Amino acid sequence: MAKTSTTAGHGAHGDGAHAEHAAHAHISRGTYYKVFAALMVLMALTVGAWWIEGIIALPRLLGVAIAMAIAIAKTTLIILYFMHVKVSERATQLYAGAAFVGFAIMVIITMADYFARGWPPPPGPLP
Amino acid sequence: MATTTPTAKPAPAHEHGHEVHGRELMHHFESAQQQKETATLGMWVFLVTEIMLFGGIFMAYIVYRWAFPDVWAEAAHHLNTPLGAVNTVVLLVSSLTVALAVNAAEEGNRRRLLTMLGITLLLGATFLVIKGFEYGEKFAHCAGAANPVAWVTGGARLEEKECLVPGRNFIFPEAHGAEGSKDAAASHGAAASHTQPQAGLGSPYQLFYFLYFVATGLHAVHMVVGLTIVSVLTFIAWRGVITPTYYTPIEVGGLYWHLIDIIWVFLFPLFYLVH
Amino acid sequence: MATTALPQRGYLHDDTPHLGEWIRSWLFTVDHKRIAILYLLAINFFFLLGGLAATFVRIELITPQGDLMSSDVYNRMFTLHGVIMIFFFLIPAIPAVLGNFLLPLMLGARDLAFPRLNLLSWYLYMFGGIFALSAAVLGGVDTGWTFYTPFSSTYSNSNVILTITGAFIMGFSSIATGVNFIATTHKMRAPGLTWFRLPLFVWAMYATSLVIVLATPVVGIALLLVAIERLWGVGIFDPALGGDPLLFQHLFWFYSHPAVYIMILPAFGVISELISTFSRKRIFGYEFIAFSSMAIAILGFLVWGHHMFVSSQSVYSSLVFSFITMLIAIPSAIKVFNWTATLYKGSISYRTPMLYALGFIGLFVIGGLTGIFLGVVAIDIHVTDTYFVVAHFHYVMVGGTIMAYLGGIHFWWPKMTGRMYNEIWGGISALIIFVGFNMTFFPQFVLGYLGMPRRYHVYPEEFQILHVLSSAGATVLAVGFIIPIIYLMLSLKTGRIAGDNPWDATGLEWKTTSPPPTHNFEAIPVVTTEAYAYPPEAAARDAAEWRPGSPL
Amino acid sequence: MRNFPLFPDQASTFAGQVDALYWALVGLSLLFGGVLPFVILFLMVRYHRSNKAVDRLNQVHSNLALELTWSGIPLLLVMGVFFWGAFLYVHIRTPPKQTLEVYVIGKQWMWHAQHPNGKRENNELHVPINRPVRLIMTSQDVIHSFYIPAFRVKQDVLPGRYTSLWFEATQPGEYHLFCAEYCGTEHSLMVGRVVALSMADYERWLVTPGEVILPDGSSGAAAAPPALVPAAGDPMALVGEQLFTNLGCAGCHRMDGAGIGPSLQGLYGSQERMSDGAVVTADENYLRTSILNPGAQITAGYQNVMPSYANQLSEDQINQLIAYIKSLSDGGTGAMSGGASSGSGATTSGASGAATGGAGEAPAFDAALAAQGKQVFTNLGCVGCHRSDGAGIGPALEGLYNSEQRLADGSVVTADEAYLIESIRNAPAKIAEGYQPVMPVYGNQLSDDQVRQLVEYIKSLGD
Repeated sequence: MAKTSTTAGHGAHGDGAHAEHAAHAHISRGTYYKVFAALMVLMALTVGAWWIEGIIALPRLLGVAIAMAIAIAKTTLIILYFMHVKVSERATQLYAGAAFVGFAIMVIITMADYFARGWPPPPGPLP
Repeated sequence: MATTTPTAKPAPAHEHGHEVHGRELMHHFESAQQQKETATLGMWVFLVTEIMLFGGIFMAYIVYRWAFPDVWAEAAHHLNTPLGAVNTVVLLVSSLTVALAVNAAEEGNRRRLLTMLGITLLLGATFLVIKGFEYGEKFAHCAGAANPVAWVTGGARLEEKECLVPGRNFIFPEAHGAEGSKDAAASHGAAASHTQPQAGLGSPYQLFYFLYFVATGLHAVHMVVGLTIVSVLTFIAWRGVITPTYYTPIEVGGLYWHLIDIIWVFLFPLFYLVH
Repeated sequence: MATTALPQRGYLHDDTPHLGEWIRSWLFTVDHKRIAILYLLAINFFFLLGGLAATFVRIELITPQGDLMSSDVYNRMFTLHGVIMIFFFLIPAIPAVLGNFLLPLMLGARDLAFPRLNLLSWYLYMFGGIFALSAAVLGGVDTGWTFYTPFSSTYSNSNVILTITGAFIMGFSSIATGVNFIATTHKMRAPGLTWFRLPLFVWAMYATSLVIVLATPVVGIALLLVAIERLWGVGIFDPALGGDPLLFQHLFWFYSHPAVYIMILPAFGVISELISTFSRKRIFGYEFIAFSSMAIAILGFLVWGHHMFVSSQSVYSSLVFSFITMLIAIPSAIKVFNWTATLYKGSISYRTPMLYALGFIGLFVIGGLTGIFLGVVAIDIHVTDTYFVVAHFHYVMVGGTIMAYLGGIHFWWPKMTGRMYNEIWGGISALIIFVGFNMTFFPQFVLGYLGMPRRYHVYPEEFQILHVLSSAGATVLAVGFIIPIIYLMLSLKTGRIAGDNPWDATGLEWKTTSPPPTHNFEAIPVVTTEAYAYPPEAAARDAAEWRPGSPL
Repeated sequence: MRNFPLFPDQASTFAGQVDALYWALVGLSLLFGGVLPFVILFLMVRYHRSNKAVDRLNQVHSNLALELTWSGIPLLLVMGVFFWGAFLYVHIRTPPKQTLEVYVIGKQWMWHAQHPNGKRENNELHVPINRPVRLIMTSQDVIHSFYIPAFRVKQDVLPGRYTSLWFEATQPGEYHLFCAEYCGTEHSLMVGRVVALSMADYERWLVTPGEVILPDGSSGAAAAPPALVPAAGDPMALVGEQLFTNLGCAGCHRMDGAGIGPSLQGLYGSQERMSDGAVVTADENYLRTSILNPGAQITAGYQNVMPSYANQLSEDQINQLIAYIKSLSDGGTGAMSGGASSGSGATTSGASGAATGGAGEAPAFDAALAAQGKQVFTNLGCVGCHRSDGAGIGPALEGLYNSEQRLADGSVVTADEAYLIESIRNAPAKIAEGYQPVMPVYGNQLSDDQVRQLVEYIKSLGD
C-alpha cells in the first residue's frame, strides 16, 4: 500500500453525523402550536390583503408579491418545523433546498427567454 | 485496496439484533438510527421530484399569468374564494394534526397518535368533499343548473349561460366582475361591455381554467394518495407496530402529507386570490 | 485463483428445484443483484427491438425514393427507434443494470437503501415498456421521440397517449432508482469509505441520480399535459387559446437535455473504472474527474435552450445558452485528458473491456467536439435538425454510452455470472463495433453539413452514396452487436470459472465471491485506503510476469 | 460518376462566413481529436505490459498545473469560438433596414410564398440576388422549419405568430428548400427549390402569370379577388386595401385621425402608447394581435370597441392587411418603402434622377413605385377613360409598355418610358390610332416622382 491512508476515523455508515443527532433533536408540542398559530395569522393576512386589494388599487405586481411572500413564509414554517428540517441532518436539509433551487433555475431561465422574446406573441387563432 | 477486516456482525438478518427492536430493522441496515435517517432522506429526495412535478405546472402558470394578467383577474373572480379559504384552513389544521401525530408516536402515546391520525383522515376527507363541491358547481353550470344540488334534482336554472370547464362548450360570461373591482373596470370593464362574450374556443380564459383544473386535480390525486397512506398508518398504529424506537412510517408518511399542504399553500393564492 | 466451481452461496443459486418457486424467487426478489439481472434481460430486449427499428430505417434510406415502406410507416419506425432507445434503453441501461448490481457492492453495503422500491422500479419499467410496446403494436406513433406540440397534441393520428403514458411510467421507474441511489450513497457506505475514497463509478451514479431526480418530473408533467390536451381537446400549448408551443419545448428540454447526461455520466464512471484497472494504476486526477461529473450534472441544467436556437427563442437566451454550452465542454475535456494521463507509466493490457474503453475515448472525443459545433449558434442554425445532429448524438450515445455499457458488462461479467467470456471473440467484436460504428455515423456528419434534414423518408438523389455507406456500416455494426450476445450466452455454460478477482482489480466488489452471496459480504468490510490504490510495483510486476502467449 | 457533393453550395452572404467558422472549428477539432488518438495509441503501445523496458515505478497521480493547463487552454479556445459565433449569429439575426419582404405560409405539407406585388408560388421561392430578402413566416398548423442549406439559414415557422428570416443570395441558381422540423406524414415531401435570379430576371418572373394553390387549398385563380390575377401584378397592399374597404375598417380607422379608431397613417414602425401605459412598437406582430385580438392592447385614448377578426380572416388575408397598413407608413421598413428607396428617398433629385435610376438598373418595373402609381392613377381618375377592357375613351394600358403602337399620324412608335412620360405630360403630342385627343395635359401638375410612379404602374401592367 503505497498511498498511506488515515485510519478509518469517520465516514462509517453515512456522513458521520450520528453523534450530532444521537439524542434526536426534538421539536416540542408547544412549538407546533406556536407555528400553527403563526400559520393562521399568515392565512388571515393573505386573505385580508386580497380583500384590501379589491377596495383600493394596488399595483398588480405588489399584490402578487405580497401573496407569494406570505405563501413562502408559510412554506418555510411548515418545512422547518412540521417537517423537522430544522433538526434534520445536513443531507436532508440540502435536498429540501435543492428542490427549490431546481425550480428557480427552471423559472428564471425560461422567463428570461419570455421577457427577451416579447411575450405574449399575438394570440392568433387560425382558420 | 481496502483492507477488509471482519467486523463484529455477520450477514444474516436475524443475527443483527444488537438492539431490542430487531424485527423492524431491515437486514441491510446497521442501526435503527441509520434506517430512520435513510428513510427520511429518501422521502425528501422523492419530495424533490414531487415539487418539480408541480413545478412544471407552476411554470406554465407564471408564463400565462404574465401574458394575460387581465384575463387572470377576471377569470379568478368566478372561483369560489370562501370555499378555497376554508379548504386552506382545513389543510393547515391537518398539517398540525400530522405533526402532533409524529410527536405522539415519538412519545409512545398510542392513543393520541390514533386520535391525531383519525382527525387527519377526517380533515383530508373534508377537503376532498369541499373540492368536489367546487368542481360540481362548475360542471353544474355547464349543464345549465345553478348549483350541484339543483343539477341532480333538476332545480334552479342558471340565468346566464356560463361554462367554465375548458372544452368545446366553454363559455366565459360577460364580465360583470367589473363591479367587484372598481378601478379595474376602467380598463377591462369597458372592454367587456362592448365585446361579445368570449365564447368557446379561442380565448385565453380557458388557459386559466385548464390550469386550475389540472393543478387542483393533480393535487386532489395526491390527496387521495395521502389519505390512503394515512389510513395504512392508522392501521399499523392500531396494530401497535409503532413504538418510540420505531416510528419511521409515521414520520415519512407525515412528510408526504405536509408536502401536499405546501402545494396547496401556493395553489390557493395563485388561483383564488388574483386581482 | 484456481477455483473450479462456482461458490454455492452465490445470489444466482437456488435451493428450490420447483419451477414455480424459482420463477417467484426471481419476480419477487428484493436482492439488488437479481433485480439488476432482470433489468439486464429487459433492457437488452428493448435494445434489440430498437435496433430492429433502426435496421428498417437504414434499409429504407438506401434508396432516395421511399420505396420500402410508406412515409407513415417510416415515421412510426424512427419514432419507435427513438422512444425505445432513449426511454427504455439509454436512460436506464447503465444505472439500472450496472449501477443496481454494483452500487451496494462498491459501497460495502448489503443492499440498496430501499430494496422493495428497487423492485417496484423494475415493475414500473416493465409497465412503461408494455404501454410503449402496445402503442407500437396497435399502429405505432409518429411524433418523433420529442413529441413536439401542436403536432403531438392535435394533428397526429397515432397512439400518442399510450406512448406518453409509457414514457411517464418509465419516468417514475427512473425516479425510484435515483432516490434509491442517493439515499444509499449518503447513508450506506462501509466504515471508512469517505466521499473521496468512493470509486468514480459511484460519483458518476450519484451525479446521474441528482439529474434524474430534478429533471424527470418536469418531462412527466409536460407529457401529461400533452396527453390531457389530446384527451380533452383543449390545452395550454394550443396557440389557438393563446398558448405557446415553445413552452412545451422549454419543459421538454429542461428534462431531455439533462437526460443526455443521465445517459453519458454513468458511462464516464464505467470508463474511469476500466482505464484504471487495465492500466494497473491509480486514476490520474481523481478529484478532478469526480468534480467534473458534478459540474456536468449541474451545468447540464443550464443549457437546454441550445436545442431551441432556431425555434424563435429570443436572441439573448440563445447567446446565454450557447455560452454555458461552451463551458460544459471543459469538464468533459478534463475527463478525457485525465483518462489519457492515466495510461502514462501504467501497465496496459488489451483485454476486451479496455478495448471498449479506448474506443469510447476516441468516439466520445468526436462526439464532444461536434457538440461544440452545435453549441455555436451561427453553425447550429445551419446544421440543427440535420444528419449532423443525428451523427453527433449517436457518437455520444452509441459511441459513448453503449461502448461503456458493453465494456462494463464485459468487465463485471465474471462478477455477475462467475464465469469468463471468450476473450478472443470479445476483442473481435469490439473492433467490429468500432469500425462499423464509424462507417455508419461518420458519413452522416458530411450529410448533415450538406443540409440533409433528419427524419426524411425521401431525400434528394445526390445524398444517396453517403446514405448507402452509412447503411453498409450499420450492417457491420449489427454484426458487432450480435456476436457478444452469442458468446456471452455461451459463456454461461462453458465459460471458465473466473474466481473472485480475475482482473486483479481494487474495489470492494472484487472482495467478495463471484457471484456474490445474497447479502454481498460475509462481513462488512472496513475501508482504509483510497480508491484504485494500486501499488506502483504492481505495474512493474505485471510487466515482469508477462510472457509471449499471455493474454494481451 | 453521378453527382456526389461533399460540401454544400455557397450561395448567400452568410455561407462564406459560416463556413469560415466551421473550418476553423474543424481545424481546432483536428488539433484535439486528431492528435489525442495518436497520443493514446502511443501510450497504449509504449506502456503495454509486454514492454518491459519502460519506467513504471515513478508514477504520477495528479498534477495541479497540468489540470489547470488542460482546463484553461480549451476554455480560452471555446470562448474565442463562442464570441466569433455570437457576433456572426447576431449578424444573421439582424436584417438590414431595406429588405424585399416575402410572406411565407407553411402548412402540412407545402410552402406558400407571396411576393410584394401579389405574385404567389408554391414550394418554390424566387429571390433576386444581391438584394437582402426578408421572409415573414407563419404556419397554418404545426411547427415547420424553413431551411435553405445553400444559404445556411433556417428558422422554425410557428402557428399563431410571425417569425422572420433574412438572407442575401449571391449566386444565381437553384437550391434545395427543406422543411427541417418534423411536421407529420409527408414531412420529407415538404421540400421545394429556391431560385435565385438576377434582379431583371426576378422582376420578369414577378409578372409572369402562374397557377398556384392558395393556403386554404383552393386554386389561386378562382379564390383570389380578380385584382389578384398574377399577370396584373397587383401589389399585396392593394389587395389589403380592398379588404380594408370591404371589411369596413375605414369607417373607424379614418386616416385623418377623427375616427373612433386610431388612424393607421404612419402607424407601422412607430412607438404607440397603450391604455395601460405601456409603449409598444407597432411591428407586424403588434398589427397581427390588434387585428385578431383587438382587446389585448388598446391604444391610449381609444375604447376597446373593435370586434375580433379571429377565425374570420385567413392567414393570407391578415398578411395582406398588414402589408396595406405598412404601406401607409413612410418610416417603416415595409415592402412599400423598401422598394421605394429611390423614389421617396430622393424627392428633390427630380426627373433626371428618376430616369437614370430607371436606365441604370433596367428593371422591368419597381413594384413599390407601381403601387403608388396605381394610387395616383386612381386619384386622378385616369381609370375612367383608360379602362382595362379597352372600352374606354382612352386606350387600355394593359400590355402597352414596350409594345409597338400605331399612332394617329400613321407612324409606329415603341411605347417605352420616354413615350409614356411624354404621353402623360403632353398627351396630344402622340395620339394613338383610333382615339381622340381628349386627354388633358398634365404638364407640371404632376411631380416627377408622381410621373415616375405612374410609369412604373403602367409598366407593371405588362410588357
